[in-house]
Amino acid sequence: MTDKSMKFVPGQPDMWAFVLFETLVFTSYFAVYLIFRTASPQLYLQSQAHLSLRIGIFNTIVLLASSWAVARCVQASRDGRFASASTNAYLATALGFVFLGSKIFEWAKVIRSGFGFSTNEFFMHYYFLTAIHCLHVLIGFVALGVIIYQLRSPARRSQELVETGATYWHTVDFLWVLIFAMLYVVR
Amino acid sequence: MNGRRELWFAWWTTVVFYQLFGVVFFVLTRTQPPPDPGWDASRVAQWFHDHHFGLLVGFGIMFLITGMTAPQNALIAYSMRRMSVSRAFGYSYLVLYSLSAIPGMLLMCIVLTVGAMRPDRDPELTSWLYDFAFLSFVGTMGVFLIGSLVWMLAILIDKNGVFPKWFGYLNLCNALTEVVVSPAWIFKHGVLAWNGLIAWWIDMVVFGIYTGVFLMQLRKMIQREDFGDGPLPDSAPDQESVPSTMASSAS
Amino acid sequence: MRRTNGELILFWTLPAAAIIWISAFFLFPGFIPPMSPTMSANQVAEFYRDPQNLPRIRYSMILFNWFCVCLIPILMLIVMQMRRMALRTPILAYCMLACAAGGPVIFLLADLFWLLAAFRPERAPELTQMFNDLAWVTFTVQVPYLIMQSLLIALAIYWDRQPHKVFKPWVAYFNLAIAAALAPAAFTGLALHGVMAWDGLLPFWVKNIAIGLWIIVMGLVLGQAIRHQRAEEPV
Amino acid sequence: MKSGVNNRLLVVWLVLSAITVGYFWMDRTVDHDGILRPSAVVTASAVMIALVKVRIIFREFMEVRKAPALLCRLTDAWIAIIAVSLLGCYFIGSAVG
Repeated sequence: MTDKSMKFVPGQPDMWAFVLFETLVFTSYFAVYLIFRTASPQLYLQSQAHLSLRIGIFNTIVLLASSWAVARCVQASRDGRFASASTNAYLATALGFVFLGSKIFEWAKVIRSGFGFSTNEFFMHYYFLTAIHCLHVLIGFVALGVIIYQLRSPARRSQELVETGATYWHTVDFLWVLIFAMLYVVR
Repeated sequence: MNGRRELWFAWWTTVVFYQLFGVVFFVLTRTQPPPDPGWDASRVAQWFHDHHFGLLVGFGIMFLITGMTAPQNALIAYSMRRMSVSRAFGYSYLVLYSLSAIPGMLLMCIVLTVGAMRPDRDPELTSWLYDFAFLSFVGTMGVFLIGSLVWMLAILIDKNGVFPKWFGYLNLCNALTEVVVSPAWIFKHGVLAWNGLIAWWIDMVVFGIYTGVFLMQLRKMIQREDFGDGPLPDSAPDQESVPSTMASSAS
Repeated sequence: MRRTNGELILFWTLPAAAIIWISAFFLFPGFIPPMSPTMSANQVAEFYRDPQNLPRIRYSMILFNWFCVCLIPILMLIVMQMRRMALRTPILAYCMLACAAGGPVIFLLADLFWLLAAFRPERAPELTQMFNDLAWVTFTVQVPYLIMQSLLIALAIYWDRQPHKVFKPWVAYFNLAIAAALAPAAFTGLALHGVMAWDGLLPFWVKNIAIGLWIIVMGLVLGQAIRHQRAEEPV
Repeated sequence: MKSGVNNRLLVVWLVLSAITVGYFWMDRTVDHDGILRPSAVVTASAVMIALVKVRIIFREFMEVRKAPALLCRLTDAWIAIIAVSLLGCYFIGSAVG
């Protein structure tokens, strides 16, 4: 393998600019959340107790698996194994939908327990962060769609676009890792 | 024949407009950063009282100059015309953003002018005008959201290299702020209210960066423009040596 | 026989629309003379409750609601003429397009406020007064796009360097003068009486006469330009 | 060789998942008798563990490992920025409140 000697930026460098910018925006959301959290720790702790850590961990692992599938897809496509790449892209999409479904299930559960968007500050942050992340997941499906579209025809198959879409999808993943820590674990 | 000066006209009008916009909204009328949505009617009436002349003079200036948004929209539409994408993109953007100025800005100017004109109005009504003004201003989202996405899509699929792709992705960041601001319709207090840390301050920083960047990018585009329809050259052509088709009847 | 492109049909809608605009203008009881901003809430409510006034308010504003956007096809014909000018880019034409959407829509908003005020005149007088204020302020400050349009036309004529200009140079100066005449109306919020009030000399008389004059003069030169275009172009 | 690469990814995913499950244990250690209490240690570790996971995702999944030094440094700098802002906000907020 020549990977060791050849240095390259995966995908369009432009997408990396987006990733870094969007990460900063999310960091500012988290910072605001933490500042307000420290102002009324009991309210946040008691509200947080109504979230299920199990569902959170399940969601995280599903999304990590989806990311893993995309990483496999990129490597397969680079090695010219396009069938395997496609399979992994579909797998990633399917896991993305599992995440989405479990997210909707969790929202429904929390709403049924009587906690809405405007119930209190914690749930405001909870719904805001999960919803804006969910929007990123939906946009991520477009990115995965681009990957699948690229892989389908031999005439297209731009490795750069495949990697660009993958970079976006991993961003969705690591943003969730941070959101998960913020909402479910932080004390 | 100097086509570039037509583009520079649009660019400079845009720059001057944003300067004046900043002066009017941040200095004269003090409507940015926005006052508190949680105030009761008498506090709102007090706010109108305190900013009486600032509001009337400031928005008078806005009524005079809002037309200057047209060259900005025209220039951005032109940037899409220069791309390898269908004309439909530029026209969509032109219509969306021309439309957006009325609910997204002028309505606020009109309603706050009405509020400031009669200090003796019943504070309950004044308070309704206050809500109307600020919610129409921050809560007009779809036109900007879809407009940014149209521009983003055009940049991403363009083959003429009019803008770098990262700028296309930055449009997505700007579009997302229009989603983030939507809870302003629900909350009267806290970080998601119309003056909140997230819904106003963070969004404003993103919008500020976006505006600064798109002005610079448009400037670069005008410098590189060769009035052809192929890929845009990297550096500015010395002369407009390319034969003009539109103006051939002129000389 | 030349092919019908429909521009003349659009052009001749202007006199028809103008007749409707003028009739609606005189039908509305609040224009001649213009309602004063110093009227008390009760006086405003009385004005809307008056059985003599109410139908005239409603019918005139319904007419405006139908026909105020008739200006848009005329503006589009001006855009078509701008595309014939010796300009390198379509940017000024795009600017005109952007303005064309704005102007009539602001008037449409004012129209809605008037109709709302007249819908339930039995409402509390303060509410009727507020809608009346919204209508009058919107109607008076509807100038931004009209000013920009005039300036754009002037600029386009100035840049139209060719032997047979589409519009004569005096049209540019005329448009500059109109833009200047419209400008004071933007500041009507500052005064409830005097020349700057919404029923005053500058924001009401000068502004509205300027708009009327602009429509008449631009209508005439536009007709002329279209005639020249048809004479020049091969059948 | 190829399967070697894919095995590496599998190991990465297993490590990430294992760390995630570790949160269970962390969550249990703070509460006694069902009383919830704030804990700076848990907060700091949660943030740091999340950032370790983010860095692994950057390095392995996003292939920053093979990217030019500039991108490596940028992503590391970003992780530092996130750590400083989050922990800073939490501790300054706690100290003030």
